[in-house]
Amino acid sequence: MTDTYQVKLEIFEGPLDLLIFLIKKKKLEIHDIPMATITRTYLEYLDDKEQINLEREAEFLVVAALLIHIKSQMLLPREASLEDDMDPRKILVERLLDHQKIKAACNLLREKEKDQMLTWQRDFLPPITPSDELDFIEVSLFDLAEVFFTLMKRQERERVKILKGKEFSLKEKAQEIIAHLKENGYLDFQAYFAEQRSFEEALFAFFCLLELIKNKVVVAIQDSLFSTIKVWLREEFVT
Amino acid sequence: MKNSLKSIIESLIFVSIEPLTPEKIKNIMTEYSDNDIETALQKIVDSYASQDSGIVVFQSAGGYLFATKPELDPWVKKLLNLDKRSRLSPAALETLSIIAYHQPITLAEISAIRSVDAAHALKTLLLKRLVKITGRKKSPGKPLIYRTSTKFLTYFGLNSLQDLPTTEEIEKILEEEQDAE
Amino acid sequence: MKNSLKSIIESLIFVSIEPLTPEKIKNIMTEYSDNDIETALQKIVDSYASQDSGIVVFQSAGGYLFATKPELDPWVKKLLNLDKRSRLSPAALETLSIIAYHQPITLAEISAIRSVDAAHALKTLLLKRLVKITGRKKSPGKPLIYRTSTKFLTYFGLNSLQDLPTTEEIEKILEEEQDAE
Repeated sequence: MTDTYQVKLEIFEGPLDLLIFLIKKKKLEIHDIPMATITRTYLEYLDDKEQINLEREAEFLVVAALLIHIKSQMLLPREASLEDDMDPRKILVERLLDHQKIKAACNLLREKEKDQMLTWQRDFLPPITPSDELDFIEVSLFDLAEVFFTLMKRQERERVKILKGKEFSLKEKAQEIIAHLKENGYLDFQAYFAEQRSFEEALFAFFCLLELIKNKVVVAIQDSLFSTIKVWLREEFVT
Repeated sequence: MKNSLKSIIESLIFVSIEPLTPEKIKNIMTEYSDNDIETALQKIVDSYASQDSGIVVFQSAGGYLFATKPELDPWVKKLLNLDKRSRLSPAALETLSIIAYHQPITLAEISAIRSVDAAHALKTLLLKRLVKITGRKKSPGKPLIYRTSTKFLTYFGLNSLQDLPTTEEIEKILEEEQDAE
Repeated sequence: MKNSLKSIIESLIFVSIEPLTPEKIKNIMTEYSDNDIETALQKIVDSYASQDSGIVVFQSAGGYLFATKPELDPWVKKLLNLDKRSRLSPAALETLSIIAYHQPITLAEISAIRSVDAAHALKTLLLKRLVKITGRKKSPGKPLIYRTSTKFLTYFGLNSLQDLPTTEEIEKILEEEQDAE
C-alpha cells in the first residue's frame, strides 16, 4: 500500500468516488473489473472503522453489498454463458461511467464558477424614476410554497389558530339547531358538540348558538355547577 | 495591460448601491493622489456625457452614480412595466400563497392570516389575473370568495392544484437545513 | 437629438437585473427590425470590450447584462469589504450537475445516481434559487420534479443549457486523464 492509500474516506463524496479511486489505484480497466479483487479491496477499505464517516456508512455498505452480489452472481454455475447485457457488472459499469462524467462536468462547472466569481453584477436597480412597486421579484413554485410554509410556521409560533375557509352558513346552522330543539325539546350542549364533524364546525355551531341566545331565540340553562348545559327554545318560537 | 485608474473607479461606481464618494475611492486606491482621483472621476463623467451612450455618471449626495439618461425614461418605464407583469412583490407572493393553499378564501380571512390588510396585494393579483372571484360566502356580510385562476397554474407550470408542493414536502426541505446549521 | 437605438438598448440592459433578452427588447422597440436590434446589441458589446472601461456587456442565459471586468475583482472586493465569495460545496455542485444533465429529475433519482442522499444538497440549491420545482412526475407517489433555473445559467456564465459540456467533450477529458496516468 502506498501513502496515498491512507487518504481519509471523507474526501470521497460517496461510495462511487471511492470505488473509482480504488479501480484507478489498482490500474484496472473500468469496463472489465475483476470483481473478486475489487470487492476485496473495497471491503478492506471499509474494514478500517476509523476511516468511515458514520453519516455515510450506510451508502458505502450498500455499494459493498452490490459488489458482493455481483461477485456471487458471477460465481454461480450457469448452463449457458451469460449474454452481454445480462452481465451483472454492466449496471455497475454504467453507473461508474455516468458518475465519472458527472465528476468531469463538476470540474468544468467549477472552472466556470471561478471565472464568474471575478465578475460582479448588480442585484439592485440603479436609480430610476420612482415607482410604487419596484420591489418586484421573479417567483418560482418553490418561492410560493416556501413563503406559505414560513407564514404558517410564524403563525404556529404566535399560537393563532386559523380556520379554514369552509362554507358554513349561519342561517342554515341556526335552522339546524332550531329543528333539533323542536324535535327533541332541548339540546344537550356536550352531546351536540360531540356530534359535530369537525372542530371548525363545532366552533361555528357555538358562535351560532351564542347568536341565538343574544337574539333571545333560545335560552341556555345550567342546573348546577359543572353539570351539562341544556338549551331550550323560547316559548314564542316553539310553534 | 495595467488597469487604468479610470476603469477601476468605473467598476467601483458600478457596484455601489449608494453614490460612491471620492473619500471611499481614496481609501481603496491609496497609491493615487487626490488629484489623480478627481481627474479620473471628471474623465469618467465627461466620457459618458459625450458618448452616444444610454447611461451617464452623475454626481449626487457628494458621490458618483451610474444612471440611465433621463430622456430614455419612456423606454425604461416600458421595460419595467413589462417586467412587472411577470414579477410579484413579496406582499403579493405571500397573499397568493395563502389563496393557493386555503382556497376558497375571503379577503378578511387572508388579512387575518397575514396579520396585515391584504386588499392592495389582492388587487395586484386580480389585475395580473392570477386570482379570480368565484362567488360570495354564505356568511354575514356575504364577502367575496377568491380562488387561483388557470393562469396561476400556467404561471407556475402546474397541471392542477394537487401538484402544489405540500406543506410536509416543504417542511422536509427547509427543516433539514436547520438541522445542518 | 434623436436617441439612437444603441443608446436606448444600453439603458434597457442597464436597468435589467436578469439578462435582457432580444425578445424583450423587440417587445419594446417594435418599430425596429430584428436585424437592427441584433446589430445594435453587437455594437454595444464591442464598444465596451474595446474601450478602457471598467464595465462590460456580456451574454448570459440568452440575454445581455452589465458586469465589471474580471481583472478588477480585487478592487471591487476591497470596496465591498469581502475576502472571498462562497463557492458551492462539492455535494451541491455534484447534485447540480446531475440535475443539469438529467433534468427533469426527482430527488429519489438524484440520490440513486449519487449513491448518496441528495436531500440536503438539493435544499441548498433551492434556497440559492439555482434549481426550481417544476411540477410532479406522473409516477407512484407523484414526486416533485426539479430543473435548473435561469439563475443557474447566469451563475456559471452559460448562455443556455446547450453550453454545458457535451458527453463527447467529457469523454475526451476522461481519456486525457487516463493517458496522463
